Amino acid sequence: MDAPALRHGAMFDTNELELNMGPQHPSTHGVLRVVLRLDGEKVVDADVVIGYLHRGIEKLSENRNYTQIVLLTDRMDYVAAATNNVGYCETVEKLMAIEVPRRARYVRTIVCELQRIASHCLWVGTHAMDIGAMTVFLYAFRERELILDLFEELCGARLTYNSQRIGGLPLDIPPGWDRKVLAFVEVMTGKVEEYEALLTENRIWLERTKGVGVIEGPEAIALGLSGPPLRGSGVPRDIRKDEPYAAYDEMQFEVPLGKAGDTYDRYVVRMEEFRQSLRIIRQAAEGIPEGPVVGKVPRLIKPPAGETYHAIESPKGELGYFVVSDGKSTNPYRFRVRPPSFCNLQALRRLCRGHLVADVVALIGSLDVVLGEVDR
Amino acid sequence: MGEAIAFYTLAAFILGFAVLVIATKDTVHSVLFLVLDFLFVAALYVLLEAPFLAVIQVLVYAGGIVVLYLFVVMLVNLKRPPEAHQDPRRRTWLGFGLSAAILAELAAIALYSSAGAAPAGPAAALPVAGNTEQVGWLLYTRYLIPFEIASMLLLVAMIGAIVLAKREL
Amino acid sequence: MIDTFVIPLVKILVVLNATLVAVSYMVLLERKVIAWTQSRLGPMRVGPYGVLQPIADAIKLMIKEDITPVRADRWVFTLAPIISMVPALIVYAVIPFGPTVTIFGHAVPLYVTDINVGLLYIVSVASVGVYGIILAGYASNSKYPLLASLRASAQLISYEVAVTLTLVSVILMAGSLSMVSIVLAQEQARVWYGFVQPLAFGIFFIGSLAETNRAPFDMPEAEQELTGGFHTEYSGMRFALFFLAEYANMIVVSSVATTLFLGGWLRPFPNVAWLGVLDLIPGWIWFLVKSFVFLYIFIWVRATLPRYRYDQLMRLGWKVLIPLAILNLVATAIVKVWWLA
Amino acid sequence: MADDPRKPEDATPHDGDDPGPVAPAAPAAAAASTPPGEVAVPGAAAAPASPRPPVAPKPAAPPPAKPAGAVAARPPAAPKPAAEHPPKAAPPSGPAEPPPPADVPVPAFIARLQAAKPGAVTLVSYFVGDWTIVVPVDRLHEVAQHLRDAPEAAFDFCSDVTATDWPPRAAERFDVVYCLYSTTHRQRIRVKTRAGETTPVRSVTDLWPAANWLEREVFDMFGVNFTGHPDRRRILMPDDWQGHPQRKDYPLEGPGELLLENPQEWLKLKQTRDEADLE
Repeated sequence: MDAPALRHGAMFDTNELELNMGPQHPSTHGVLRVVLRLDGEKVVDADVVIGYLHRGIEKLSENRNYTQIVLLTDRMDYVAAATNNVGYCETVEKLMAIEVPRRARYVRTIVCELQRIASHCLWVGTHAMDIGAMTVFLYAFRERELILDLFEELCGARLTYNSQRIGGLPLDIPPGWDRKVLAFVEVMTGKVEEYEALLTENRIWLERTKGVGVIEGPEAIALGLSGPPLRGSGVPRDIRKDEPYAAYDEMQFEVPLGKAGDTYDRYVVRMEEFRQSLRIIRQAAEGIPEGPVVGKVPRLIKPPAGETYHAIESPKGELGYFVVSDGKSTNPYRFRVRPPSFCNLQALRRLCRGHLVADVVALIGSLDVVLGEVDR
Repeated sequence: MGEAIAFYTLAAFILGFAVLVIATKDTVHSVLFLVLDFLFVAALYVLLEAPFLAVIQVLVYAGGIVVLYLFVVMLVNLKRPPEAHQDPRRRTWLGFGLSAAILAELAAIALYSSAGAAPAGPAAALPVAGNTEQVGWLLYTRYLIPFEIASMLLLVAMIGAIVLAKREL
Repeated sequence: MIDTFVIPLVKILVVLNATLVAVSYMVLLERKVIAWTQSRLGPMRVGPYGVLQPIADAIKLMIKEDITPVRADRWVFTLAPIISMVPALIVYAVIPFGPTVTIFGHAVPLYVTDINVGLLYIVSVASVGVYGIILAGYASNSKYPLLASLRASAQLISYEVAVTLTLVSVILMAGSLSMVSIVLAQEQARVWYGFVQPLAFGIFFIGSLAETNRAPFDMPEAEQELTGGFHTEYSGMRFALFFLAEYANMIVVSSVATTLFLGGWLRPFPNVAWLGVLDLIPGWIWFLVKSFVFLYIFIWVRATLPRYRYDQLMRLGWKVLIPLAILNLVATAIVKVWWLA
Repeated sequence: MADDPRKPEDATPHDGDDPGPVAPAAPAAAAASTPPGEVAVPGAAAAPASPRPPVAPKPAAPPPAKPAGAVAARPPAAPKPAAEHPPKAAPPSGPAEPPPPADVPVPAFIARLQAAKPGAVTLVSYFVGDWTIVVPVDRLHEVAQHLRDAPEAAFDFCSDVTATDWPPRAAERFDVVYCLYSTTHRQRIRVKTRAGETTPVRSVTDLWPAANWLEREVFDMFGVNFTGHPDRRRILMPDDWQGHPQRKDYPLEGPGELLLENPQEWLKLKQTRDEADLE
């Protein structure tokens, strides 16, 4: 990592500048550090350095019992905590073969999709802010606030929800909550148009995002991209469709796809996901069945010996949990998270090359990483 | 009287800064002194009641060209290690010889101009009044050909610079 | 004595102080307007509706610790904010805020001076202002400011060309470089030049956004990319000087735009006789209102648009604005020589 | 919430034998001290759920060349299903890898793999819907390539690479797990291999660039010795970190916690360490 030695004799000896972007930088979304090697403003190479937020959640989880881990999962992707909860609980349910009641599955679907919208709100705000459009940020946060209010009513917290239990929900939904969710859907539908009015057709936005960080479908797959970045490259892969969980098999929705695989397509895909999520929420909230919210769960959660990998579609991509139980203890023997942000961030180096410094922040934004999840 | 004081003060500053331009070690400081030098030259023009020239001096030289100098200085790595100053190819005597020649030339010019007749009066017969108009008139009538040649030269230099700088065309 | 010394001195004092106050309230205006755009309130705590916020800001900036990085070029580092502030202030000398008025029996023109190369003076002084930014970036001895100052110098030089070319079109129309004469020429022509030179006006507007480093061309200080750009390492009063210089430049640009394209202190539609009632409002109020509108658009643009990328900005300048400005200039010259003569 | 707060810390079998903040420089020795028995205990009941003969019944698998012997050679682990009573007794020596039940057909791509690479699959396991194959470490890359390129497998997406540490299996304590997914056939498989601390595991980064960071993490957390990796640095932990935190014998308390709770003790420890450094 040392600076290139001075080359004598070259008349125009332009320096290859090494620029440390982060870990304190307004656009690296937390504590990401990107060591850029620049030729002028052109990025020659980018070394992505992570680990500044590493809290050892996996190790920690191996020393907590299964119920306590729900709370740790909140702390990974803290802008989509409920999705993490759902993914984890479903993994343990799969391991223990617990049947989750339909009502709980419906609520989980609503929660996941609300969380997707909240996460995308934060993404569209910060992504636009990185590219310099600051108004969208506040608009998006205004709507995210509504979602946080809904969550607060559901589980009493606004950021780290701890909203799921193995086997179902901790509590039934508050009376009238589903109607509030439907009211929110109405509000949000118009607001998505508002964001799009500010960005989608904006000439500057198009110039800043079109053709930036192009990644073709096969390469995106090989690089392990998932979620909107993968779909932006035109790969029809959505775990909600392919391996349905919660109540997604009963929902009607489409999987938006991009064509070119550039920053703009990733943007368009997420904007369309807003609408699809609203559609799912409407169906789920209108169709919440009556019944219990917790399945038959033993008092002591002690899964049989075995291991399983279960993935769900988090707002960022494939969020997988790999849990190994030794059948003897109430703690998982091994708890592993496959964090979508981590795997998506890996592509940053490939995406950055040949682009300008200004594009690096756009690309970080288009990957939508949350460092809490990258580092765990 | 006041004019003379002003002139000599300005001249002293101009010369002082000119010396500093070549005397400072830091390239950026050197360029900065060059800017100051240009600004004082502009003040000299003001003293000569040629505000147009003064403004153009600031705009083109201080504002434009030296910015490009700075650009180059900051982009190109000039911070060579000290031993680079001991350049074996340095021809000290050649430098002295050239300096002496230029000094002699300057002295000759000074002698000639002081000894010769007073220069012809300013172009009094210009059909336009006003500083700007006079400059324009002279440029496009009497000095048209030098002006055009100068602009051609600049164009050639520009194209040459682009060709040199651009790695792939 | 009074006419040669006292009145100019008073005028200089008034203009300087008014500028400084205007600049600090410009900051408040910007914060408020952007807040309203974003459905927020903006500063509300200091004074009713936050009207005393600029004063609080000034105090805060003055009593903040003034840090000079250890490895900075100390002299240049201190000089840079001054270099950027002074040109921004001395430009006001030639801006005609209103026609000649009579105060206590003295005929007082509402401008500090009227020199016959006024417009060129503004352009040349503004071009010196670039040094503040370049040197700040260089002297900080830090990578982000260096990148920013390279961006800044390239950007300012390129856009100066386009802007100056549009000014030349106006000079051709007015036949003078003096700011006052340009306003008077518009009065004589009974039309604002903004209407006869819409293209020049447009190019001037875009170019002036770039020259003042305002969004969407605020690359030299792009917070999200270069963490504040050339003033990353500055704090306290020296940072405040940069800040003030930026806003002072905005006011200069809008004053120039008002003078050149919006008829200066003239009322709207000077060619429509029955709107003569509007003449009851003094000229300087018209001037301020027009400048304010221009400034408001500056802020509005900032709240709305994303940021250009550096190479796109250069492309826009060199491949679109400058050719258009040259075309406009040639067309103006042709019309002036063959049509009107 | 309050499911069982009674015994949250009961079964952390390893924290007894780790003396505080000593960096786990030589965990092999520590691990070797408590081997409850190698995996090859053929008589033990296989899976806790369904004891059945170790030779997995071949349901409708097309190729007859299924190496039944290989499957039989390594019966599913978990040799002590009756481990409820003494939870502290012994750390588990391996994961439960139940063979597929009779009514679940082995997917075609596994059968085809077994046919194409005889002996490369030592175990096929099926548990709660997940298929797992175990391959010897030296054939891992070959199998991975087959799985990626064979048309009926087409596992073009490497979901995850991770590992599990089973200290009692001294020679091959790590299960390195590759979670693969096929975007064309929408199927998943887990490929597992067993590696010791120094066993070279050939990196699959050339097959799936996605594995780059994932393998780095496994290296960082477990110290698995990946070879052929283009950029084998630590990823989450600082570059100069000692030890591999996800190993089971990694101390749960380090100087950090000790410093907070008992500064005196920490100081003493630090001094002894510094002295050790001096020597």
